[in-house]
Amino acid sequence: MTSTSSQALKLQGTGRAGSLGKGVLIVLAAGLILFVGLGLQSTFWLNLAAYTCGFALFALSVNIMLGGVGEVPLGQSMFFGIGAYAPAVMINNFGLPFEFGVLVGMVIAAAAATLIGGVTLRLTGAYFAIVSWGMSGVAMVTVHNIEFTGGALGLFGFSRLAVGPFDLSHPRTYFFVTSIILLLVLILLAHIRSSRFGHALESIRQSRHLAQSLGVNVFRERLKAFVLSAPIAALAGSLCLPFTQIVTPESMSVLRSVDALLAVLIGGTGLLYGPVIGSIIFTVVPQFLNFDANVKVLVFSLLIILIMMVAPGGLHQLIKAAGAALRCMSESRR
Amino acid sequence: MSALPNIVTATAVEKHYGGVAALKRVDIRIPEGSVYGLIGPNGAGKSTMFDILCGITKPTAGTVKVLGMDVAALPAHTVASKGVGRTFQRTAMFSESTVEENLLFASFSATRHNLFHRILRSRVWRADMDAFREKSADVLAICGLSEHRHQLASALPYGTQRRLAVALTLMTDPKIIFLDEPVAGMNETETADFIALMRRISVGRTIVIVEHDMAAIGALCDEVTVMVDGRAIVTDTPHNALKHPEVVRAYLGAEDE
Amino acid sequence: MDLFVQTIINGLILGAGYALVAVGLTVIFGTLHIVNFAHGAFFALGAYAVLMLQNLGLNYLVAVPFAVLAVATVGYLVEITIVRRALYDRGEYGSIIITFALAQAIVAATILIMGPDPLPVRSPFGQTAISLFGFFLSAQRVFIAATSVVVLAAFAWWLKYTVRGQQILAVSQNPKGALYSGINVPLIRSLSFVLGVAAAGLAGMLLAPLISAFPTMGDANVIVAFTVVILGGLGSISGAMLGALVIGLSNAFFETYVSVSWTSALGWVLVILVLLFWPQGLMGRTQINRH
Amino acid sequence: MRFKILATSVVAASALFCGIPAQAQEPVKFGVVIPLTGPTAGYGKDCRMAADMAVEEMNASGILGGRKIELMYEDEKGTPQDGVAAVQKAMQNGAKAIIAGMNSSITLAESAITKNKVLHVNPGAQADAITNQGSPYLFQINNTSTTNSTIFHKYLIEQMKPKTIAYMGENTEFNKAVLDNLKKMLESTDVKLVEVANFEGTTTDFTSIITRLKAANPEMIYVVDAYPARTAQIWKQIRQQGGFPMEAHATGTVQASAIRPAEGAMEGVVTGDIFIAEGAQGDMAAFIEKFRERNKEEPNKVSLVCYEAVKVIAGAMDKAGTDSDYDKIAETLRGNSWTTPRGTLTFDEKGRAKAPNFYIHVVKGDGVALRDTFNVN
Repeated sequence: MTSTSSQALKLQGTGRAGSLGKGVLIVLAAGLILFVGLGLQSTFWLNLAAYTCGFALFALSVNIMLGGVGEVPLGQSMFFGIGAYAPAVMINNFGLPFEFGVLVGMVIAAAAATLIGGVTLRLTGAYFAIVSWGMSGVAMVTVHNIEFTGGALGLFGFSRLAVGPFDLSHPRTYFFVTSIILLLVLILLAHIRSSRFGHALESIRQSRHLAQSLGVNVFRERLKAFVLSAPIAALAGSLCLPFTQIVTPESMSVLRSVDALLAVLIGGTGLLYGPVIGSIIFTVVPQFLNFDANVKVLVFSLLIILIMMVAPGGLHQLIKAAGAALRCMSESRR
Repeated sequence: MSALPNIVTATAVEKHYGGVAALKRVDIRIPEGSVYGLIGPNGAGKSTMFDILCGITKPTAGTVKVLGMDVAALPAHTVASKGVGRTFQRTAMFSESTVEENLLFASFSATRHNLFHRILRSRVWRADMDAFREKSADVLAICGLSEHRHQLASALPYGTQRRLAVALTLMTDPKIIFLDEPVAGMNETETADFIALMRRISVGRTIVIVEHDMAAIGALCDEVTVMVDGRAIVTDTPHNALKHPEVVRAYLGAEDE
Repeated sequence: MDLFVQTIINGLILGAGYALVAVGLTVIFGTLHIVNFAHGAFFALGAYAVLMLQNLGLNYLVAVPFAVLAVATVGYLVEITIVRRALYDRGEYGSIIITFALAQAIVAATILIMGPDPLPVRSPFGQTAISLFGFFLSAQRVFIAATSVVVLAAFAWWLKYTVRGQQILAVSQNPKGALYSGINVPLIRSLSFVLGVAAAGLAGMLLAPLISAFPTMGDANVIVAFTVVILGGLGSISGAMLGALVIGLSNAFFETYVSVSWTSALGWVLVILVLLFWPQGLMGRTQINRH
Repeated sequence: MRFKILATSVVAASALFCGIPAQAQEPVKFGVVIPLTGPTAGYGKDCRMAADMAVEEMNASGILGGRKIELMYEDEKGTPQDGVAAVQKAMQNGAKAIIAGMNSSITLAESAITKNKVLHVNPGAQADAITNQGSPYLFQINNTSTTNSTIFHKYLIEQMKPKTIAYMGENTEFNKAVLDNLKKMLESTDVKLVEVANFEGTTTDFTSIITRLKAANPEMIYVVDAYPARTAQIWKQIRQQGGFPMEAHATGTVQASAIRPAEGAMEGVVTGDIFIAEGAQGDMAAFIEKFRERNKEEPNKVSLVCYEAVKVIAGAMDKAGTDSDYDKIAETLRGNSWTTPRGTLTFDEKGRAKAPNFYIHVVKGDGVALRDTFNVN
């Protein structure tokens, strides 16, 4: 989006500093996870923190398309819903374990993305955004009308939500599992960004024609990005299940994608962990604004408009600008 | 010169936009290793022909063979990855990234590592990175961009940006490079630098230039084709071609006898 | 047989209503390249504007023009403060988020001021129905269809034959080119935004007597408007009209003869099918983007 | 496991330590999780007015040894995850009881959080699945959709005697339960269900659906929609197509917020509910009068069930003498009958309230008139 994306694209591996910087970041992140996981005592905040990690994962999958390829995936909530429905159907209808359901969800999401991407990725800009919204609309109606997905009531009452020995109904474990998965996906995405595939996406985002003239198969790389983002969105859907306790057609609604878009744009699309910052702001801040609900929505929406007007690159750009301003003030005083 | 096999053969190429015939049965032969110019007044169909030759636009009729490939049938990125380099007039580079990152993007078809190689830092990935470091150093040196390596492309002066565009095509080891009005908008020193660059990179390569600047054409091209009103009128050395009566009339309007 | 004819009538009348909602959307996208997710909120504002004027004692038919003016003013204020500063020549997804947040803000404000419950909007045609050769026509729907045809025809004529209209078309095709040829682009842009918003408001106040005024009344109508606009070709007004009739008729036939619960998916399926064969929509311009 | 033991012992110790002496001053907090924004914000408004009124009455009467009751409102925003977050937040902030339940899907998600942890009273949601989960501390004030539908459908079939019925409803769990119940009850009769139309929530016009139902010219039309704005639109469009000989609407969903925007189009439509203002005497008349005077609005079923939820919880806590021993409170709730505006309320083993009677309404003017009364048990 802005010059921030080039800093984020440090040449890992070629320079010593590159991998050292990343190593510090990982240690920092692990420390943060331990601090929050052990520090928080209340079940509400632990569960909300775990849900925020799940939501951040979904925001990361949205940013693969938004920051990565420059397209607005309004229909990404369909994959989120697939990720939520797959384990629910496996547990309630077939008595299979939660972990199996999560994997099935990711596989179905990837397959669906290949089919749908093949169709929608020929479009771009507003056309792609609105048609992918349409896809999630059709998916929502389908799930609404099918019997084994529980119709309008949805699926609920899950006997066991656990990953191996880790029981996700226990808040602290739930937080550690989701935060560690989020960290692993972040590391994966960092590697992707600095791989041949990641560079191809960045070149396509900046100029499709120039990338094509340098031998990049634009359609195939965009499809690979779309098929990569789908299972991550599905994984996020599965990880949000222990929090919501129920899967309803609304999990596929475009409103979920827009929530994630807001989080990504607040955090900043250029920065790899921008969506994580945005998700924290998006789910945690409203908990503190405790005046009338409608006033809260009004204030929060106007805040988003203000942020987007002042810093289209998101808060990340604002922080950097503030940092730069501080630096030049200190210099001018010297 | 003509003994060498032709690297580009376009036969009876036509292109219609709606009713308008932009190109009328154009034939072009470009011998390997030559520096070839495509000139003509505005609206002569140069740019259309240029786009067809490098596979970006598909002709309405006729065949185009570049490096033995039927360019019209293949997708643009395949043509590009098989040794056909090209620069654009307007979007010459990836403006949000540094010069080094621009070259990294351009090395896409030359590298082979996939995601797992990258994660495991495997041999394949390290080989790609070493090859890239070596190649990028050479290309930067040739194009005189070494000291700009870590600068943002958008911060470079115009002339340097044009040289970066050439550097990008060089990263794909092209056997033939198409240059779309490369010296347009350059001052004298920048043009002189650019011509020197062209001379350096034309060794062992074929170069096709679409250009208005007759000085650059004269200095660089072994052979030119002059196009007027969608037809190729003459193909000769720059000096002779410009003396051709029809060319003079097209450029300078009717000669008052 | 008469069920068949009645369904055609239902479809055409429905389509006329959709056209009015959709044209506002396509004008804003066509000229400003902004995807206006706040369209539904302005649709609701129109309904509440006519309601407030009615509470002041104005008759419905008298209140409509004033209400359109009110919504246009709100649109102009929004254009100056937010749209002009943030949205022009910026990537499309900037507009998606800002207009969506704007929609949320307007709906929340409406709930705070007018309360959440649906409020009746009385219209002289509200309840009466006309039967023509045994076929049923709701008076309000006929009024909507008539207004829609008149307004859209006048608008199309204005675009074609007046200077301002031509300037709007020029700006929609090439804002820079228009600027260099002396067109006051900022004025045209705010004019287009205000026109788009006013059309949404007008649609809202015409449909309000049927669906009554409630804060989230815009949502369902905007979804239909998007399908209509994409089907017809983003930015083409005649495309929006054609798209509206196609969706109106297909919804009516599908609901009457096939199944009711899958109708809302029908709109999207149509859009996806059309885009596969005509990426620019039925009437849209193929975007030739010179690199 | 180690964390779990540590956590519970700490909580127990602190409760014990400050249990008795602090009991007198520390206010008892109830978490009220209702829709304050979004399309069903109207229900939230009606519930809040009644709950506030009930708390004022409770605090004035010196119940719970003079400890003040305090209501914490949280917005469920009409989605399961926001409902769950709101309930968890209320429990986190020390709510001793949770009043949550307008939409069945959301209530189901919330009941999974409150199960075996806190007293949860669902005032409005009707899906049978909620109380079928067998959660010991979960109670439901409103009848289940099966109870209401069985009575209402019996009345439609036996009293109004239509030969053919056309059914039209929004595709929700509430509608599915009502439709299944209707089909089951029609099996043993010669009444035929000639047309069924389940429309989506995003439908913007009903002309063609109603045309289709008219084409089958049924004797009765039965509309099932719990959403006021759409109910008004449907009945206006039915009126415009000349209406049907017999007209009925789902029970428990027809309030002034739907009748008023319908501008008279619902006149004469038959429906029913566990509450009616007309002809109310004794406690019910007092409740209605007090509600009108305090809130300047007509009370409806939503305000009634929220009012009763607060009164019943306070009463049970007072009688059981504790605000956190939920086994004792649940036992007290099931063991006693509770006087509420509707007369005496008792809870069965599944926690479902048995209201004494069910009223058949007919829409008249801006409200509903009483046509018949059924005794439930």
